[in-house]
Amino acid sequence: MLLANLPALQVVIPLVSAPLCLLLRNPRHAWAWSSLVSAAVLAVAVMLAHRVYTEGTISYAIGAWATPWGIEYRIDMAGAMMVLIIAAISAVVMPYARRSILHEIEYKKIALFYTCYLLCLTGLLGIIVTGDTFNLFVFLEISSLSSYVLISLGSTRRALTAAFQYLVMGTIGATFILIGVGLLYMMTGTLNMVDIAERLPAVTDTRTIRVAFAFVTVGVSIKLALFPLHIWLPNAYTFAPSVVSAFMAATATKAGVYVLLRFFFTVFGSQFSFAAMHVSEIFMLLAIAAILVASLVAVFENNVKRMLAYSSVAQIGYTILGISLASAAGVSASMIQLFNHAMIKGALFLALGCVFLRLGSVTLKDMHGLARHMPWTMAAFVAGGLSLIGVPLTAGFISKWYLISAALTAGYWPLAVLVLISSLLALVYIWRVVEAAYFNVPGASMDKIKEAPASMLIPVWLLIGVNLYVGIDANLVVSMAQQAADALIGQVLQ
Amino acid sequence: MTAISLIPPGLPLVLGALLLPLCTARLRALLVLGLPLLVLALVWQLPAGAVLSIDFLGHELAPLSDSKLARLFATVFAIMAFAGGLFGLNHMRVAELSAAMISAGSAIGIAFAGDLVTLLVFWEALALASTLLVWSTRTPQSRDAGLRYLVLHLFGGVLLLAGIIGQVAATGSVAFTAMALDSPAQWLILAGFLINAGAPPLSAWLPDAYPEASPGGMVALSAFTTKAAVFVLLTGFPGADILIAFGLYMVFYGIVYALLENDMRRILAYSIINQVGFMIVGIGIGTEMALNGAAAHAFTHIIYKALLLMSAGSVLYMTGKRKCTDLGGLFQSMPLTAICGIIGALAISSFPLTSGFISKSMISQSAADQHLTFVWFMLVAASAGVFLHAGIKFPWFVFFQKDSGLRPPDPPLNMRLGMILFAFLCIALGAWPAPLYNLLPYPVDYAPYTYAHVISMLQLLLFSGLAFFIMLPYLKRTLTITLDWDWFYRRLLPRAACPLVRALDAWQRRCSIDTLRHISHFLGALFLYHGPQGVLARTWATGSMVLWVVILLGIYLLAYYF
Amino acid sequence: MKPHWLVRPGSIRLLWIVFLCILALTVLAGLLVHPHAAFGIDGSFGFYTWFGFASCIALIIVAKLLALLLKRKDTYYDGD
Amino acid sequence: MSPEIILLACIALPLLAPILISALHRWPNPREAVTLLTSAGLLLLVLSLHDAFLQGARPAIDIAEPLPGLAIGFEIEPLGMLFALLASFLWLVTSVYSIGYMRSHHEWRQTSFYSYFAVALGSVMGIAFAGNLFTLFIFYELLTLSTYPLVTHSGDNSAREGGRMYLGYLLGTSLMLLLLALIWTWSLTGTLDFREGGILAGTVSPAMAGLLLALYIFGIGKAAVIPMHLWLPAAMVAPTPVSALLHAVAVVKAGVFTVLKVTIYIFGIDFLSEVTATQWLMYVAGATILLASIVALRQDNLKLRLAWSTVSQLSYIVLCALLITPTGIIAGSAHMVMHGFAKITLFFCAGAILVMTHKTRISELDGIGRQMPWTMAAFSIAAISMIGIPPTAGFISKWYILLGTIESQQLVALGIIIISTLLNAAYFMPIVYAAFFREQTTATAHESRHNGAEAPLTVLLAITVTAAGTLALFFFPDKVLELAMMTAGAGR
Repeated sequence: MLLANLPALQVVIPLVSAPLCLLLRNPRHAWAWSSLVSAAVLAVAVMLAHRVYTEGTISYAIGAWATPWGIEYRIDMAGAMMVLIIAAISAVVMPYARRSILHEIEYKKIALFYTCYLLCLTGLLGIIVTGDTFNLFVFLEISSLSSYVLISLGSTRRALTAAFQYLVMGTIGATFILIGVGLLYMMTGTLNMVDIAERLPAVTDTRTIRVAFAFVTVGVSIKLALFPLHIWLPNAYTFAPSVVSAFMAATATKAGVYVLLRFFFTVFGSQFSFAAMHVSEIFMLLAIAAILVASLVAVFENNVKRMLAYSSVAQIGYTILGISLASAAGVSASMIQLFNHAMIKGALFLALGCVFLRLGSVTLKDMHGLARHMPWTMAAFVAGGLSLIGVPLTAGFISKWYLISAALTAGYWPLAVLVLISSLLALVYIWRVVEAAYFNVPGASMDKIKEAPASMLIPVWLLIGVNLYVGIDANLVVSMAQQAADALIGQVLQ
Repeated sequence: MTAISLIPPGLPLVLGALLLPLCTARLRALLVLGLPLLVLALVWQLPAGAVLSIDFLGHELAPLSDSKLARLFATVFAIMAFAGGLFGLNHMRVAELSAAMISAGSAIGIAFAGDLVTLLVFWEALALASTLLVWSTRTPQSRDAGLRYLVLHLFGGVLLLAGIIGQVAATGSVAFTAMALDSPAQWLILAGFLINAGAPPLSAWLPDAYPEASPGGMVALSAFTTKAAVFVLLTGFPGADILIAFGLYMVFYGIVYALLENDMRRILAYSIINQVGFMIVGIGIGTEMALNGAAAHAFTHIIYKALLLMSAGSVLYMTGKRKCTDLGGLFQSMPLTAICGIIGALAISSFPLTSGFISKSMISQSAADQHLTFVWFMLVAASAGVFLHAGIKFPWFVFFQKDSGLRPPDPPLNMRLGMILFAFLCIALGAWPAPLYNLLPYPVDYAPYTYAHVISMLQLLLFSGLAFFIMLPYLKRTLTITLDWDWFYRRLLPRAACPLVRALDAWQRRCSIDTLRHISHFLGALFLYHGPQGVLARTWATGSMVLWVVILLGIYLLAYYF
Repeated sequence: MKPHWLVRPGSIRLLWIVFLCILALTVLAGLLVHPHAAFGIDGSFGFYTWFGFASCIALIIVAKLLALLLKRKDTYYDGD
Repeated sequence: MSPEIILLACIALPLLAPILISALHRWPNPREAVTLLTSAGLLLLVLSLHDAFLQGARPAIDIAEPLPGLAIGFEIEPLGMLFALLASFLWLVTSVYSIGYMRSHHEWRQTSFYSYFAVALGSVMGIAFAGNLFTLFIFYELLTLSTYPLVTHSGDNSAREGGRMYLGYLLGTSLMLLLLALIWTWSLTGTLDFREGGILAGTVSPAMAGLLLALYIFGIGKAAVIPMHLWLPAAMVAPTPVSALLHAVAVVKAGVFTVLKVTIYIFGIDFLSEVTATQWLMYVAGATILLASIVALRQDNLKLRLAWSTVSQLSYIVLCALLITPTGIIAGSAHMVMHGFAKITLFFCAGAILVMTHKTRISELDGIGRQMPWTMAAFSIAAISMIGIPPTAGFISKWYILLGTIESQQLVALGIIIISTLLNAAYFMPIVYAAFFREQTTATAHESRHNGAEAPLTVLLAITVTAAGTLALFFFPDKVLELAMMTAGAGR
């Protein structure tokens, strides 16, 4: 019974438990409760992934209504992998959150924070598991609305404007998606993805479908912060509480990418998306611009958090680049990149959260000589940074390896060079932090700085550990990603 | 007995030389004088045809390979080491004495080298030791000349090495035997040999470097490098026609440049090239008599040229002056030096009863025997020219001509003894040629003292003398030098390379740590757009973001039409 | 102090006379030689006398001509 | 112990030593003892491995497989054996030298110095024994990272600038070009294993193979082929032992070692002989030889002159590799060793001079041979070896280099070697001259009296060993050549 309802549980558990946090009021209790929920969500996700891994795609009808009328939850390998990423990051972030949130957020609002956090988690998971376009829109809105709140809880006033800007952009994006979904419904009479896909070929050549495609693509592009629609992201990440930055960087944009993949491959089909709509070319250009511009901005950025935010924009570029290759190798490279980047950015933002906790600032010049006082934190940052650069024996190397070999196989060797150039840029911006923290003389105010508490360090190192492990043995991730890519592309071929 | 007999004779000199700096003055004198005699003994106790072989890089080397020619050269090198040591004992620095001994040892090593690798090893050692000899005066001029000397000889050495390797690659054998000049590798070997012989166009190193050495240093230098080259040419390229051309050029080059020269020891340096030219012509002719002549002439030349240089060195040592324009009239206070110098001058001019007479005439005789008309006439003319530039010019300008007013005494005892020894040898070899003739590689069927030969030689030389005195006004010394092929690498190449080197300098400076700064200029441009205040990093107004959304939507919609 | 015997003008004149006599003697001695010439001309009377003299003059002239072209002050290379 | 265990121990020992070294932070003598013991232990391990190797053992072991077909594994082949022998022997010598140098120079942060040094050597062992290109690449990067703190040891601005240059060039080239080449190779062949005869034959056209080869040659920045050479002079801000072992031997030899490995085991000689691009790359190497020599000629800073000379000498090896003949491989392999001994001696001497007199410029070295005869005698021997004059090690490799160029009829290469010999002499011999034949100026004479005479004993000991090695390798080159010839055999 439990096993059969796993897809539903995945979403229902956090959804139901979210209001409870608000009732608990006491931050400590709220935290304990959310941690428990996160753990449970992870457990469900692991079981779910295991089932998909062994049995293949799961289709689940909510309330046992049959598909055309009811809502279908559909989880294939790609979905399972995403669920796993989101749940894992959430479970890792939670132990960390207690100290960090206590430090960064007004005492009164902490319970509210955990509520929104769980809602956001719900939304993200829902986006992944659902097989219904309108349902997808709903979950997207849940996650978005809760994340506006989460960001606005940031400790400075600028968090509010950042959240507001994100809200405007997010709403436009959501609206676009809704318009697209609506148009699709108009033409096909169904909201279920698989059904739409089945009925679409009959009406492919209509202008409506094309407009629907354009709206959906642009809408999702805003959500996943594809250049040049990324402008909301740096501010949102910079001014959000550390935990939120880490969680969102690791999950929210990934969910966006997943939505994109769903629409491109499952709904519209790759034939239409890539051949008729020239999405490949446009995406490739945008990805290149994202990678170069964002990396360069990151190079010059003095606020490390903001630097990481821009780096995220560049990394999203990698993911999109993989998709734009429109090949199984490319898509699986993107999936690997999704996973690895979640681990990398999660770890880096968390490490930075430790710095913020002790230092109250994350600008380069305040971090001079920091490594002597916070050796573990900075070591984690360096390890994560190396992974971001793509140094061998780290997860980042694996994703870069696959991305480049996908580009080479597809015959786009300039893309391979581009990826390498941008890892060089990553080297530069990471190295600026390293130089500041390791090779500069600390100021006098530094003397009182202590190492971050273990409750925060352990999650950081857990993620770093995953990074290093994947660097040494990537077989599981790679095979999952390849299956995921097969699942996405395979559906089209049916 | 075999154990002793198979010691390569050059080795004690080389090893002894390395010990020299650690010795007291007395022991040092003993080594300097005793070791050459030991070497002489070692040479002559070798069982005939002895060969010592060792393995190297998979090749069978023969660092000791006995032959008549080897013994001849080893003998004269050892004698030279002894007399040179004696002459230099009072004024040569310790390192200089060591270097001289290493030169001698290396030259002897070359003489006994049965394979090309051993040859090369000693060849390079000789070049290095000679460089040290040049440097030992520690003047800026000797530094530069020594450096040029070294670079040129390393050039010769690496040509030789390349040739040897080519030869080995082609034949699989490292043996040093006569070669037929039928492969590029052998040409390279020949080129390497000829550079050391002072052949054109790279001959200027000799008058450039040798006169910068100390008095004793130049005596040592004059003996080994060029004569080792003569030895290897004798062994490797007997009868190679091209050598005749090289030799003739050297013969006249030496005369003409010596005539124009003002520095007394540079005059003698040019005359080394001139004399080696005779030997090389002999090697080029290649008959048994010619080869005998070349070998014998090398033997006698080492002795009389050393004598001449000892005489000139004594003058330099006592007066500190080296230019003919500063010298003159020294016969009055340095009679012994003058007499020894004149004996050397007569010997180099092949006057009857001197050593030059019995050796050089073999070469011209063989040219006559082979009916090489042009060669013969040239050699005879050159013989006259030798008397002109070395036989008369050197003693005349140093010891006679005008009175410079200098009245130094004869040099110290050891230097006088050195000169006396070699003066004696010059006369002795000239008067009794038989012992030398017995040492020559081929049986000698030649009688130098025929009436006709003596008379014709006297006629030739004395009328040359007449010409000298008649033309004396035209031979007045001036403070000049004469440009040589070395102009190309001393003046043209540096001047031509200057822009290149300057460009390289600039390039390297630009590329060094400043690069970072240059890159940062580029980054500055990037910074304008990407820096925290740049348009790409600024927080945009919400309106402009929305504008982008619209633009992108438009693009997607347009994309469908293309 | 008296100049050395060799540098007195009188003795120099004497030396020249002796030298010229010797030259004459060597030329005359050539009459007693039975030439076995290798090339013909070298067997002719007084061949070595004129040939030696002429080659020396020629060499000096060649040297002088060359000097016109190649002679430089002996400080020529000092700047290098 | 089985050879596999020894093999792993060779890599693990120096990588783990820093733990003990850091623990003994407060006790310099035991700390240095650890360094000495580790280096001696490593040498013993490598020697025993060498014995086993010569008896036919070919230990191979994979420790992880991050990606299917892409393993981290180790394996012994002759060239790696040779490199490991060279590096481990010279590490021992350098350790002895460092102790004298660091103490008499009163260097700071000695603990971290010895720690990073050990890690660097561990990486070198990893490179030497790497079983595939991927493993090699990992240790190659690790070597860069572990030597960065050594380069910036002094911590001042010039050190930091030099360090940035160092890191920028080495990481930049390896991440941009080498990695690209690696992935390209992998996508062509599905493997990065080192195989006798290469793996690329038949998978790519000769024209593309030429491009790939260029990526490798320029991507291996440690081989310092123009224009990827500037990090090497920049790295001279490091303390002398670092310049000596790492920037004359370990790091740069890791570069040319990789070049050799790639040509032999990735491309394979037979396949490469169809690739015309080797000609052009060879000319680039030749240009590097000449240009770097000319630049060296103009350097007044002794270490910089040595660094530029290293740039030039490295390209000898690259050129040898590009001759694509067995003899060329023998020449390149042998030159790795021969040049290593001579160049480390030169750097040791430069360091000894610095310690005793605080002089870094050649123009200040007048008469230094009188004060430090032993040091400068060693310097002269090494200089002679650099020129390639017998009886020194340099002659042996020069023999094979010339043999290689002549056999393959590469006349341009031959000419380059010949000219470079002269340039070598022109930039080394004036130093010898100044040391022995010039008089000390009064100012320096006063200073030297102030500083005592010869270098400290440990420093002299190290100098003597390497100089003696330079001579000994001329007379007994057999061990080196045996491995070099085995390598050449593997290339077929």
